[in-house]
Amino acid sequence: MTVKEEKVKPTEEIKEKTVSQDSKDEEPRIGVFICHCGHNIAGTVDVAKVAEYAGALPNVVKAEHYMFMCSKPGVQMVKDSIKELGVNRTVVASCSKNQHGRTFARAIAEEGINKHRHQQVNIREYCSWVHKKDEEKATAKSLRLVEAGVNRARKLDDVETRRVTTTKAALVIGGGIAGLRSAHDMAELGIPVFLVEKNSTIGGHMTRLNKTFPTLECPQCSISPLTNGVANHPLIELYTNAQVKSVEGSLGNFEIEIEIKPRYVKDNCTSCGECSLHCPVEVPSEWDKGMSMRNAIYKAYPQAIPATFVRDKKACIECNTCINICPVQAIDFSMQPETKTVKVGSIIVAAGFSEYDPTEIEPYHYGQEGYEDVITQLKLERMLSPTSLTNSEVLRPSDGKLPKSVVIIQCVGSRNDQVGNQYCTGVCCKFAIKNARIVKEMYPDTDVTICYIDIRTPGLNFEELYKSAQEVGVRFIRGRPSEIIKDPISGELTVIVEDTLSMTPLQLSADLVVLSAAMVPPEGIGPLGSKLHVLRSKEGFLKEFHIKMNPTLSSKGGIFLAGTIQGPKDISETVAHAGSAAALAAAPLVKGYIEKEMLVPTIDYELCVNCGICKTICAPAAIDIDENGRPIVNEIACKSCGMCMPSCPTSAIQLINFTDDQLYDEIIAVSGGGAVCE
Amino acid sequence: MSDSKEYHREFKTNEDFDKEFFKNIERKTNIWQCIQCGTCTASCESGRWTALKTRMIIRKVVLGDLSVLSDPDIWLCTTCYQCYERCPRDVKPTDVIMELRNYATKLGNISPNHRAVVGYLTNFGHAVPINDEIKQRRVELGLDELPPTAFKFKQEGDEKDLKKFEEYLFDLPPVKVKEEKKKEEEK
Amino acid sequence: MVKENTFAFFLGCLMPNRYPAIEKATMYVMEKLGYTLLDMERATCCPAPGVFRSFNKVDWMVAGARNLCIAEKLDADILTVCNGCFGTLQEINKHLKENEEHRELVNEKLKLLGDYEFKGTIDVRHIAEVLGYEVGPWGIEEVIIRKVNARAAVHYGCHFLKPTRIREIESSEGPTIVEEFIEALGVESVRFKEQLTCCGAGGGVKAYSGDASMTIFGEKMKNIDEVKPDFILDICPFCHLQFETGQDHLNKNEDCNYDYPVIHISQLVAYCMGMDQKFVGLHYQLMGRNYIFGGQEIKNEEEVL
Amino acid sequence: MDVKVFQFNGCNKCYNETLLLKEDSEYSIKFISDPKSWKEEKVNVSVITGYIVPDDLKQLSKIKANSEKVIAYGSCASTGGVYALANQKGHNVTPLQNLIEDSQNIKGCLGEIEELKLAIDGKEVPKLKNLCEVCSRRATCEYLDEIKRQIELDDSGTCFNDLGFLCSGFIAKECKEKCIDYNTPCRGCKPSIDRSGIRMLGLFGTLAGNIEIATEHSVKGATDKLADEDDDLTDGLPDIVGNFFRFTLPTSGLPKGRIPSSGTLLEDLFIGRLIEEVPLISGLLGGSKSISLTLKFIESYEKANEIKVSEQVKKFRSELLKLEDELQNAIDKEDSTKYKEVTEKIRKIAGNMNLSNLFFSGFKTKINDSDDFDDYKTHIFEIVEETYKNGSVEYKIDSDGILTEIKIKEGLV
Amino acid sequence: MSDCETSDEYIKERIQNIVVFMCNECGQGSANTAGVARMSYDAAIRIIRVQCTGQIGPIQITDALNNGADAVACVGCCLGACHFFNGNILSMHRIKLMKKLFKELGYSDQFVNQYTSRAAEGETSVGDFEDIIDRLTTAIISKGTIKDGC
Repeated sequence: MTVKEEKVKPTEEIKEKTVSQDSKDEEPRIGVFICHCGHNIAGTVDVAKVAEYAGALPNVVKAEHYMFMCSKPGVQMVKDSIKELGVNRTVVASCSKNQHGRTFARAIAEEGINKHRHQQVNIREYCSWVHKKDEEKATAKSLRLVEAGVNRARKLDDVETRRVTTTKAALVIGGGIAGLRSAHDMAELGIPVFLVEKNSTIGGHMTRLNKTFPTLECPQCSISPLTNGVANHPLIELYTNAQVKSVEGSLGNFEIEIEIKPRYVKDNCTSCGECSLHCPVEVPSEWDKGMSMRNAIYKAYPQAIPATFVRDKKACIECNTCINICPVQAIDFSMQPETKTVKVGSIIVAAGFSEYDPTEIEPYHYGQEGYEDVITQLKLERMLSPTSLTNSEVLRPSDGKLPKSVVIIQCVGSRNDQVGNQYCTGVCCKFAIKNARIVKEMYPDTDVTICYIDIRTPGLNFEELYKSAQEVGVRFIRGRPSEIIKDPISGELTVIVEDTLSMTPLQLSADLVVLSAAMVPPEGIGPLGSKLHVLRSKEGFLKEFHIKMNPTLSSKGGIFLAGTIQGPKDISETVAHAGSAAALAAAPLVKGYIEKEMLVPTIDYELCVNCGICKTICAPAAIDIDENGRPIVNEIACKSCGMCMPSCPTSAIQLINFTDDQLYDEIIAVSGGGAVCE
Repeated sequence: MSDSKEYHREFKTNEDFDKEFFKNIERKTNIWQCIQCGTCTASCESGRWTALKTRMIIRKVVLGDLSVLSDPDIWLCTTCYQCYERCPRDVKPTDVIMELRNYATKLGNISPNHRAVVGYLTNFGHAVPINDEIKQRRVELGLDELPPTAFKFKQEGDEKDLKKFEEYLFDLPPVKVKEEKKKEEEK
Repeated sequence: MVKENTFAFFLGCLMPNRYPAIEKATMYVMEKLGYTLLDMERATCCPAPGVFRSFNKVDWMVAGARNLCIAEKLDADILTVCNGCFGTLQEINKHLKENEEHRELVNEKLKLLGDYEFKGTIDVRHIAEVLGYEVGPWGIEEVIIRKVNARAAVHYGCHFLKPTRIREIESSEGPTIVEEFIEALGVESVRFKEQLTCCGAGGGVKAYSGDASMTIFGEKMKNIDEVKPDFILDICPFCHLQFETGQDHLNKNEDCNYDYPVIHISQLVAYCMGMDQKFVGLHYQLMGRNYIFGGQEIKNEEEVL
Repeated sequence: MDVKVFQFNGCNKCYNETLLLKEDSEYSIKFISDPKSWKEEKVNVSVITGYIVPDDLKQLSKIKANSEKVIAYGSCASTGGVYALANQKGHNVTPLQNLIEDSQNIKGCLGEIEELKLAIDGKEVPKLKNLCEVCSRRATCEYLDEIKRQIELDDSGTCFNDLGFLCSGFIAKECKEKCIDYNTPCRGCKPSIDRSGIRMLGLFGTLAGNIEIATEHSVKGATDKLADEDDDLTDGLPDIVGNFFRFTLPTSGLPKGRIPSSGTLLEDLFIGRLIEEVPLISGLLGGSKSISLTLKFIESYEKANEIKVSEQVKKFRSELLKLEDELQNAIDKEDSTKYKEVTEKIRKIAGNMNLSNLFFSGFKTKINDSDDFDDYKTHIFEIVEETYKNGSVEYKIDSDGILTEIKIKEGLV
Repeated sequence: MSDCETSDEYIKERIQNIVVFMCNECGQGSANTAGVARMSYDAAIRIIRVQCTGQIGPIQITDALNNGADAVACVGCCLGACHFFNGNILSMHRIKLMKKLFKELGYSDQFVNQYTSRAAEGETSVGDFEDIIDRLTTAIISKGTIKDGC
């Protein structure tokens, strides 16, 4: 809810001030108002009786009942009671807190009383509406509920709404499609963005692809506007070859150390390519999944952004050829790694995914000598892509021949308890079908087979894609291959699979076997996660705050997840996810401040025994241990769930307005009715 | 098609399944998790040549189709553990089949040859008893005529071990007369 | 603490009652290698995992546990030469060590069989594993006096490696333990198609349906025949039996004429350590009776002793 | 100032301890071991020891009427103490404060004599540190993966709780007995906060957040709800009452137990306890006979399970038994100095007056820094379902190691 | 139980208050939905609003029981969907221990329970409420109430 400007005090003032003492000292004067809500309540509950009962309770100076409390006159009654009788705590017994609680809270706030001194009692949804039949009992219950409300109100404390000014800048980790998207969106909102990418170029996996499903368009074409846009955006600062070193602070104000590895090539590089032409060293290119070679000084791929070349220090033999040959003297081996410290308001993690390494699944012999013709989908993509060595022909890695038969195996590393990935990656079906179709269209007389457990192509256009593949004659076999065997004499590969639908075991001879490997969390996600203090799901991806309602927020406020770091996604989902993350991350920064109700726990260090369990269980990591071992609450990060309370052995930590004795009062009133056989 | 063709009730109803029967089977939750991917059948050496379809056996267990117990195929598993090794849902089909055989045994579905083997165990303490030719060879090779196993002691008049075997272990249900008949008809 | 360099020698059924030569060879080898083999008196069938486990798992465990108890009394690890026995005993041993409930159950029943109680003090070993890992190619080099120059089709069998999670010896998809070992004996292992599949005997199939068993085996032989090895090397008497009788059976019933000698690893090692070929016992077997191990002497016995 | 010490029911450990008051000359002490026979006379301070049942009310109110100040000394009198565990079986042990108002409490088993002196002189007891602060072990308080009932004693740096071996040190004040120094987790005889047991329950429930628990579906709407079958968590904690409420059952705000009583109060308090806790509890029962009782428990268990104990252990144990007798006649003679030195000796071997150092098959910690610790070290022991008998004690444990039956001959405690 | 009759109706009639702690998210939401949909449940159900069931510990539960509640229940979000990450699971663990404790004291373990509900579906919470009452009734018949007497 928005609070009027003047009521919200700036951060500094309140810092010293914990909970307003005055509310404790003055003796409480409580106004109780019972709402008829037309017949909704009055029809079942004897409101007059309730009001009368309430009037008799200690500290209650006014007890009224009225037709519609939420109406203007009703609200006016509340306000008047404050003016005339000096009521300093109000209890309104009507509908649920979500519905009109804030109406009255705002009303008393306008009268200069802290809005948290209003106690809403719900005698409609929780009483009159559900006990229509039994008026007597309903009334009795209302009495209890109202008394509980009064008891609760008696000890209510002021809760400051604190305004925290936010740093108007954002950090995006990862320069893949998700990172780029969210970085660009935020920059467009006028927020300075620091984009950290650990490789030498941005664009991520998408630049490697050949075509994107379902429309089979060129990913390069679709992503290059974004990559260029980001690279040239005045508000985006791009750090390639960089990694996050440490993260401090919380929602609104983070301080991040970024470590930038040297490129050994200065920015004045014209990317003429002379250096790599003359470089004597050749190593397999990571970007190309080892399908081609690159030099020790190189550019990952022609369209790479930034276009500046980069030197691979490990591979380089320091023959200095490049230094001498460079027309603009851009190359400088003496460059040192630097660390930069940036202050940002929110963080977006878009670290992406890695392709699962199938060597673990031995029956498929992936990566074993003699089985060069067993490859993964990304390699196939590389073969097909226009920039590939094979100039987009599909050729057997072993002998460079055209395969007469291609077998694609699904669910490699997903839906597999043995390798510990229970989830379905969800995109394999789609890209497998896509590639199968492309291959089949390129070589009509090559037979292409997909061995699947279940084909999962939900959503618009994907089932159509499936159909189109069937049209061109891709063969679908429902069954998970048990193994790929190699004839030691002829050397040919055979895939053994049962066609479960016809219950026949098959031996498919295959020239090329393509494994649709799962998406798994990127390497190094563990350390990153712990630097950020965000929680991870058991699969290793970063855990979203709420699976349905908040899939982009991480477990820690101010840190958002974009794309596959939260779980497998295809490109369109990723982009959408990234967009929402950007919007959420931008909101507090655009606004310039966060208003947070300081509904936070306070720790009584007299009682605290420094056991540290509150830190252990605090999901948003809002409790830290200070140098002398005492827990301290980070009030901004706190989500006021109160989970720390029962865990504390000495009840030293208490959530304001939900403290043990406040709850006790309420419980007394609620439970203080007779019991069985009394 | 000739009129003489008989039609059988092909569809099944809930009455055809017994959900309770397998409720005590080991690791049943894992079995229910089977996704019917066919890895087991594809791995199955026996299944390539015989009617054994491991996947279907698991399926029947999930459905509670008791016909699986009278199904001779379950006795065609060579327990090579290939499916056990590769199952992505960790169903351990080999163990399941073994347990099914236990159930089947209780119902008396045992092949006469297997009965004979049990007889050997209780008589000789070995699934494969010794014979004179081998005794002969053993001597030639300079080994004792009889290995120092339970059988040797039995020969020496100390029968208690094997008696107890007979008494307490592997008491199989009596031979089904019906089965005997079938055998004869076959002959 | 179990005795060092001492094994309770578990004979099983097939070795003593069909292939005594393997028994002889094993004893010879282990003694030469400085191990002591103790007789397991009153031992019975392991009992066979295929048949007996199928009937009644509990009784199967009981009968197996009884054999384990005999070894526990001898206070020595069990040595088996047979995959079946290894499979049964190792699995039961491991299972009962972990699963208390079953341990109690089994111990209850064991009382009926006499004064036995499973304590779980010993381990179960397979000769191939002892040779491959404990003695090792490095160790065997020193004690052998001849090398055999031959090409062997190695058959691992199933229960030696699988289930890997229980056996914990080596991956079942591409094992090398035996290959590496026999290399030291000058024997080259030839890879053939579907090398690691079953011989078709196990799981009570041989007893249940000879034909099925033979069909599976026929395929196996076809694959082996493709690479024309000098002999077939196995590590399990039951596979041994299957290869022996199987070839014979195929020759009789199908138009093929296999004559591959079948040799158990202990027979081979025994020969290389200087055992007289007549004790190796090929002439007792159905196949390749008159196969002569080639190979040359590398040193004479005195050097070894 | 004249002080009277009243020994009510149960163990007289605290009562004996009050002998030490004699060392202070300004008190004139009287020991009344049988309050019933006491004829009324005015006193300044009366100290109540031992556990109290409602029948004692008459006597207590007499005492109250005649004395300026009433002090409940020791766990039994102040919080119900270990005897109150019998309330689980419907007995009615109550702390003094529940019967007569404005009485002062000196908690702890056994209570600390210095604190008692301060209380008598009407001085404030200085604020004490929390036990964890004086503990040699360090805690991280991560989630537990399993709850252990026994641990190897080698690791002396890690908090018991981190090892999964539950300890209530969090809610305990530092004390003289300090069981934690003898590899015995604290059971909170000296709680720093009321209803400590309940709070520990809350803490451990939270810490156990990682442990699998069984849930089922409620029929209508089919949402998850807590299943009532046992699971890893409940199996891990077979005896919550004995664990968390050992000294504070009546003050914990829990309803009185309804388990049918199966004998005398003494026997009832043992039933339902874990076998590994029994020696500790019998050690608490103090009195001059506690040592022999504890050893009887231990030895019977060792005998039945053929646990070999070393010569060294036997030696120490017999030594303890000797000391026990010496202690007894020191008390009979009301000879405080003798009492002091004997208890010192006992502490040397048994760790403290709660005999924390005694355990099955040996001792938990080094005794006066001997280097032959391995000779008399305890080790993890099996729980065997059986009936155990040793002279005057006979007890039976079930497969979870819980005492189900017990017979203790009269006159032992 | 001897002196009063023990038919379900009789007991149900006399169950007068059951304290239900409902979390601010799904618990409350579900109860509101139930109310809006005019579903009906026993008037003995008395709801206390808390931030998260993770906030309710044994202290509150015993308080309620000592002050005349016939039973206590916590209703939180579905497992894995706690809006504060894992509060409902922690609460479940604590209540599991409470149940055990009551068993040890010779009482029925149905005086405390943990449920989950879904904000969008009133049935869930109503179902929970009815389940509480049913279980409590059977518990009382077999083992008596938490109070002495009766």
